[in-house]
Amino acid sequence: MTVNNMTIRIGGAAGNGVESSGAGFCQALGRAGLHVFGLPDYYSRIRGGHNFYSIRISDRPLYSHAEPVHLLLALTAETIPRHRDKVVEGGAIVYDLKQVREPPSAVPGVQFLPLPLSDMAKETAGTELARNTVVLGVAAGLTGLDLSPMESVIRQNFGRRGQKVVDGNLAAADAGYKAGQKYAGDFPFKLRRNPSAPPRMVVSGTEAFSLGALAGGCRFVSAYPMTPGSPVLHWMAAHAAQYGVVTKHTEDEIAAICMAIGAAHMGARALVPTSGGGFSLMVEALGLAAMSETPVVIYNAQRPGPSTGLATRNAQADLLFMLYASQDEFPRFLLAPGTHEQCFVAGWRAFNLAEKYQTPALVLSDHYLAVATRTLEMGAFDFDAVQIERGELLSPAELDALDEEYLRYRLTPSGVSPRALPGHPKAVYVAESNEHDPAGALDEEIENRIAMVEKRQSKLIGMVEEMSGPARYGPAEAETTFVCWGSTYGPLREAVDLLNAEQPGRANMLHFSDLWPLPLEPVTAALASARQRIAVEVNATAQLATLLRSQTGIQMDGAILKYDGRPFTPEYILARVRTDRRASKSLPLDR
Amino acid sequence: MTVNNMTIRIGGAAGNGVESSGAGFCQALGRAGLHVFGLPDYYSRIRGGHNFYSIRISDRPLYSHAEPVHLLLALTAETIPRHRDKVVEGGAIVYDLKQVREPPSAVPGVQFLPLPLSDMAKETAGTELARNTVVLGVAAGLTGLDLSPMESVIRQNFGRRGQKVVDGNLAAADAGYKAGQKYAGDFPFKLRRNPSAPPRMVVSGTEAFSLGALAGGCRFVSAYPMTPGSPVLHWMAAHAAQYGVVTKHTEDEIAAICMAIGAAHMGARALVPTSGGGFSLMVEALGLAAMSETPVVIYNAQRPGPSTGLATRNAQADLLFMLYASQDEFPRFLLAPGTHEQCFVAGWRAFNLAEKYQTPALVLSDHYLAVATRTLEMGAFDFDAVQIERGELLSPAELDALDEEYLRYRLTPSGVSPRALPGHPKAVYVAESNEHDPAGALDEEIENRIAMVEKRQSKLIGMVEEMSGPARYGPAEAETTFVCWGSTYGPLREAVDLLNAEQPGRANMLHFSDLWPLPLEPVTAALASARQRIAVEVNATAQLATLLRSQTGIQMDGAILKYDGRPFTPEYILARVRTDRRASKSLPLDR
Amino acid sequence: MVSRKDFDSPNEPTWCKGCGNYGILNAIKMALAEQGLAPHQVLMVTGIGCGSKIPQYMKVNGFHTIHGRALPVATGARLANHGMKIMCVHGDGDGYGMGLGHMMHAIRRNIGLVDIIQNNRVYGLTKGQYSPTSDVGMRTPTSPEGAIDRAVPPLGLAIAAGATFVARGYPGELPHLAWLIGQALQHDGYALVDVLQPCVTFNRASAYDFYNPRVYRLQETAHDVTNKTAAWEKAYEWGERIPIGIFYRVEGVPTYESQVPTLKAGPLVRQPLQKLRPEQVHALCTELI
Amino acid sequence: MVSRKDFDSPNEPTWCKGCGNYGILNAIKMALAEQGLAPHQVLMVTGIGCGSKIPQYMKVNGFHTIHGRALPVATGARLANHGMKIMCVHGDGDGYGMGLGHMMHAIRRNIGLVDIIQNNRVYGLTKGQYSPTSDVGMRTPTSPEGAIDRAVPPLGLAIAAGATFVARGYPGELPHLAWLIGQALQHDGYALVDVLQPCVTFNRASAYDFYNPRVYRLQETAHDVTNKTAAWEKAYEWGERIPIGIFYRVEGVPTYESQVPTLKAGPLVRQPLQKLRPEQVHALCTELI
Ligand SMILES: Cc1ncc(C[n+]2csc(CCOP(=O)(O)OP(=O)(O)O)c2C)c(N)n1
Ligand SMILES: Cc1ncc(C[n+]2csc(CCOP(=O)(O)OP(=O)(O)O)c2C)c(N)n1
Ligand code: SF4
Ligand code: SF4
Ligand SMILES: [Mg+2]
Ligand SMILES: [Mg+2]
Repeated sequence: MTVNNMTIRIGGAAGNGVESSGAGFCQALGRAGLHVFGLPDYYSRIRGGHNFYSIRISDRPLYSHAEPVHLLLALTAETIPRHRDKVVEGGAIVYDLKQVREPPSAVPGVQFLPLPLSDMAKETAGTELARNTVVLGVAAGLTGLDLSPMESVIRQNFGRRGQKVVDGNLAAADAGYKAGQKYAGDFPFKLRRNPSAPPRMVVSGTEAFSLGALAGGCRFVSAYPMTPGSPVLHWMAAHAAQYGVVTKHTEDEIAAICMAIGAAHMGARALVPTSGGGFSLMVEALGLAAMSETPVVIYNAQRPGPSTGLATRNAQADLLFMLYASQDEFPRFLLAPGTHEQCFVAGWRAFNLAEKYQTPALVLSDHYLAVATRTLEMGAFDFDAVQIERGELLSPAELDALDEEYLRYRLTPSGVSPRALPGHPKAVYVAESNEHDPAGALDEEIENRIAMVEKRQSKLIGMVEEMSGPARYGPAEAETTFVCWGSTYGPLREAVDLLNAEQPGRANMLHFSDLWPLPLEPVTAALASARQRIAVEVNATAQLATLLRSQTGIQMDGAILKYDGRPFTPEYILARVRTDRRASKSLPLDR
Repeated sequence: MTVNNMTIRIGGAAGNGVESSGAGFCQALGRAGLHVFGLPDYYSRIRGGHNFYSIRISDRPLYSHAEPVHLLLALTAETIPRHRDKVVEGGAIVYDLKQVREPPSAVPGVQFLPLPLSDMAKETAGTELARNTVVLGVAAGLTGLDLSPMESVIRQNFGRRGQKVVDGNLAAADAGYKAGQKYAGDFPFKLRRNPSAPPRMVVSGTEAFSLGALAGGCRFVSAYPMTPGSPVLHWMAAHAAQYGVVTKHTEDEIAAICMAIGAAHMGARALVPTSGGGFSLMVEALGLAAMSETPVVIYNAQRPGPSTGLATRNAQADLLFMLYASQDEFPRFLLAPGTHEQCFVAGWRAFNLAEKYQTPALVLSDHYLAVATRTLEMGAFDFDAVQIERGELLSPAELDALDEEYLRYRLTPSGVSPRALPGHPKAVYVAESNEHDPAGALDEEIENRIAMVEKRQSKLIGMVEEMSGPARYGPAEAETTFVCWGSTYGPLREAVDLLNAEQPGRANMLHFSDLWPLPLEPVTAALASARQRIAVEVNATAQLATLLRSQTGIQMDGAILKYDGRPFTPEYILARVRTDRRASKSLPLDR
Repeated sequence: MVSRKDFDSPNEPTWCKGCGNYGILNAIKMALAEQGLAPHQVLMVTGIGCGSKIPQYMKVNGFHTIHGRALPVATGARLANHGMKIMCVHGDGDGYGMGLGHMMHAIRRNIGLVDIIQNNRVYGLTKGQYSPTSDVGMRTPTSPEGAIDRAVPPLGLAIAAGATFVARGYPGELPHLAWLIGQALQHDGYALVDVLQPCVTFNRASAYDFYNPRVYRLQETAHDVTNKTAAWEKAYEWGERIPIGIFYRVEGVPTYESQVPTLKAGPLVRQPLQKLRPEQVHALCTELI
Repeated sequence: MVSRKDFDSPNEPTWCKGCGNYGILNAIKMALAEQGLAPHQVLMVTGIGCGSKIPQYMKVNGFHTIHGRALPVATGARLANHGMKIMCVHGDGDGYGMGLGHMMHAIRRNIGLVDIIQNNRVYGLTKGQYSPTSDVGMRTPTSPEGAIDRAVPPLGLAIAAGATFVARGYPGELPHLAWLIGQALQHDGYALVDVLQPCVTFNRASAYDFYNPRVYRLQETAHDVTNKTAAWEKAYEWGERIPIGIFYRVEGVPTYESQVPTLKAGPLVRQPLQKLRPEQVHALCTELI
């Protein structure tokens, strides 16, 4: 018998409520004192197709989903062939008798549990739509999980729809529970509520980032919906009235970034959440922010492309694009949080960096990080550490006391010019997209141009001081050092643990979350000390590896690249390590 | 006495006709059998400011302008202080008595020739606007140049405005000529017509590229005007009716690239000329071209930014931006012609590359190359070498004979799928921006995604075969190897000549015009064999050096960077080489 | 003879049951067959959205492009090959939001194409955000307190911009919609067909039960399709009665493509693509002397 | 008391002698002084073009942005600080070409700002290409055979889109133009002031001698500015007689910013910017349990 260490996967079609019930079950597990890692997988379509939600459950904090499935809950026939190979020995497949007409062929060691889920739903809740509630009840019954956390979630989530709906779903869960209990004896994977555990949050990367941004004083969010960036807009819109935020769903992404620039110019901390296709439309205005020295934060939850690509899937392939986007050169920050905790910090830190250096700060997330949920302790987000640092922003009192002409683009050693917000009689100025002199007047002369390029570029000297080198996970000395960025942190961390469990000292990893400007000393030191370096990235060309080589000259010894639209799993990494010690593919990858 | 080796510079305000008269004089010199290199320098304003035009003249072909001025023609007072330091010993400054009220302070060895240019213009042509014609007449008189080529240019260029204007300008030129002759004795720089030389073309990079594109079958040009890219649109519009081209001035750059994609999809060779700011708006649709595998050519004449920057000035700072633009990854060509001859070739070659590999081909020019004019022999552009290679394009007959289902995105070893143009009953298909299967149907499955990413990326294997490594100029062995790209070719070539003239074997240069995909073998070999490598680029961060290091690991030993909005001159490079043998600046340049 | 079946595709639509796009799909097939246009004679350019997937679900040349840019892609296609029928089909977010500027410019050019807007007054594919034609007050994930942008009036704008054919259809009146699309296909110039497309999933307030009792046919009234001011005023009628049909139609305004000198010689892609002839090379080089 | 002189700048305009932008510059200064608005109380957002350089030539808070995007920048500025007067000033290429979509959306939001278009019916700064309001047939570097796009009708579109204040001025009638801008500044919501700006260098056919004999003042006729249909029809009057003045004006349509819940507490940038309070943190985290 295995307790509190399993993955439950519920699968169905778009429209079956797979995602909401998966999320609800995660909540219930969190309330039961367990740790979860929840991950939806869905098609870019409103109806049909095959969606599923995986819930990995443990007593200890989880950083990643995993491939083995212990309990598969099949709302549609298609779910079974798609996932049966992932079901472990001793595992079970629960399916809806009404959907699966022909009994599926057997899988050795796997129990099949055909149940009249649709009928049970209809009988209890009055609608077949409640099948997902029934099947989660079955899961609770099979695993022996106390039903009360689930009941509390049902009461909360269905509350808005009236007592009848609540009661129906409670009955549905109960019916499922009882059915599950019948087979519990043959099912070795159990879940035990941990009553001593504190209540835990179940948080997505979207929520973590949004919370951090709000805590950091984000007061203006303009965006055009684009998966998987839009949930940040939705979160902010839902909290806008209460927390003093203005959100604007704009006519397009160009308007989104331009409105943010306008708002930031006036003094509001402004955020633009998007995905790569939307960011593509912001490239011209990104340069405007840089030239006018307007602080603005852009959040790009990456998805696979090129172009529309795979709207609801995962990639880490916009790094070099975001690093070099827009004509000519200017300093920018590039942050790529790897964990939900880092998402929170990036949320507020990006605003401080943007304002202190009066230049855009870009945050790279991705679909995986945006939608995956993890249980976190109530104190996991350090709100006390949040600072609102506005850099060289002149207060009205300082402006009152000014006894010289205010120069918006004054030349300073740091490259940062004290900033006045429009509205003060002593600081009437023009912000400029053309090259300009310190006062903001148009100026094309050679000396001025050189001074202004050097002013802007020299911000990098301060900026790089703000950046951290890669974080190492695993032993200081290891046979192989994996090099990754952003959301690959979680699966790779688990892979490192697994490798070292087999063979101590087998692997460690360097995780880059401060991508630009790169602090060369710690980066070079970390890379140089590695014995064998393998880049692990969700793209086809090893973009971080390219960046690192361009800046340090250090080349990776190999790369494990994944470009199938899905995130890494620990198991995938292990398999690649095992089949190919050098782990590089035959494609012209480094291009 | 120096014959046929000098620079004449005419300076005035915007609106004084400096540019047209400079260009006209270049034409006249070309007709006189001389070689010229002409370069306008102007502000982003319609009136006022200080514009000038430099005409370097020689018996031998010229690749660059140069700093020393032998004859300065000042239409405004401001012209004198701006350029007096550049005037060589023995040189002369002709100025308009009416504009320059106070006699300028003397420059040792330089002759000042105050003349009543405005009055002479008024008397001869009836308008002071003809001052520029008068002053060019003076130049002819001073240098001893036969007036007849100039007269023929006047007849041609003013012809449209009627005989009266022609006669007035002829009289103005003649009056200037006679005035100049009076002082010719003291002026040691002479121009002698070469009657045996064939007539030569005076060509800008814009014209060279446009000619090449037209020769290569460009039949559709959609663009939104942006300096210095729009002259290609203007050239094409002027030739459209006669040469069967459709040009469209669109509502914005997004429409420009989208119309080109639409036209290319139907089978027209489509071009989008722009500058960096306009290209910024095309980034999303660039990905569409890649994903739908639509061949399209984008021409970016770079200018300084960021943002609006310096609209009428020069930079080479969009290399990495264009290399990585748009979300996710896909193959693209990047060509950066260095000379007018290379512009012509890039014009037709880009279409072949785009069509053969069904992917975008991007051409980087810049303001300098676009506007600088050179004399070229009538046969300088090899029209015979032009090929129209459409790659795997299925003819109607081939489609008629098709006996299987047509698959637009068929998987092939080369990554290139035989292409059918819409309109044939046997090849009805959907071009897709979403990930798709070989037939073009939406497909999100893992296996398909991997196959499609690899299909697109594997085009690079063929593409790189089409690319050449850097061209070396100068001795095989040299103390210093300069590394450059695009338009820096000309000034650097002259600098190399000058250095080797002083000290044989002092320098050579590697010029990159095929920037992507990089053929690693010749690139690495060329770089590795250099003793000391110095990047020479018109940007602040050494973008080519960054690219080369990212791909080869080879680091430059230094960089001569210029980011003042002006092109290199041979003299500037020499000065930098002399003051700083390692030639790098203290800025955080490699970022 | 072309028949509706000729347009059938093996790909099953992924739209919700009851989605108005099914009706639009059928109406388009009916209209094309009626006009005798075979699948290979038509290019259907779409943007991004639920409805923009439509070329996947019928047999026709398609170009499924990017959000908001169907019209410029279609314009380029039309200029390169005006021998083919070009149709744009896209959503209200796509066409009246991100693409509104392109639409105004396409209209003033009178470029020859049919522009069908699947106007479900919501973003379908991204799951229910309010759209440019949503009602004020509509609560969605991006307007939890109710939308405060007033709706775009597409027909009024089209007429104001100089459109030469402006119509509105409704899939609940399928033969009428097919007829409208047929009329649009016959029109020489830019033809707008705004379609009141029920989205049963994200905009239930504007689904069949909202439209059914309200729509009425303009062509069954005394409406004069050549009276621009009357058409413009009609364009704003909304509420208890919602007109469908042709609002405005004027023939004889030259299309853009008919005025491009090069295209007088026929569709661009059918003109020979060959190297410059020696005398052309000579002329071009001589210009530069 | 604010005076015109308060808006003087040391920077000399780089416009051509006779350019209509001088008049616009003066009219704006006059109107602001008249309205008692000091330079620091106004933000002038411009695009790119000859005319868009205007904040360089007067003392006022300016944001010289990018081509076609003045309105979204201004909208963001307005939402962040509706305590300041926001003006957009930009060219016809900028506002009616690249920026036309943004304009339609700004109008339907009724965002509170004055939008002045320097409509010289040509691209000035890039040297004379035809613009969205150029006459058909105009020969320019991008239309050597004559333009074939019909002109954008800006006032007609604005009224059709739901604009609450629509006017046209002419720098040849300076006090009238200043008065119009003053009226626009007093208007609560989006106010369009299209200005017939002579470009003496690239559009001589539409300079003073074209406009002077043609313009007449609407407010000296029986025109009813509250009659939308009449205003819309007037918007298309062009030729021998060209109306200037207020075409349409309606008060009482709520501005966008007046309906944003957060802004009820005053301009966003004047609301305190501080860390979340413990009870807020608690509430936010509890949501996630
Ligand atoms: C540049 C860009 N921004 C955002 C998106 C995301 N997106 C896809 S469809 C859509 C809106 C769809 O609404 P609509 O056009 O009305 O079509 P519908 O789904 O309602 O048919 C959005 C915002 C995108 N694909 N591209
Ligand atoms: C994205 C972009 N495309 C093109 C340009 C080049 N450009 C600058 S101003 C201008 C047009 C100016 O016309 P208009 O807006 O009418 O202003 P005017 O100069 O007539 O006042 C253009 C095309 C640019 N700055 N940015
Ligand atoms: S979400 Fe709406 S528009 Fe999309 S398929 Fe479903 S019903 Fe149709
Ligand atoms: S070009 Fe025209 S718009 Fe520009 S400054 Fe001159 S007259 Fe004015
Ligand atoms: Mg819609
Ligand atoms: Mg203009």
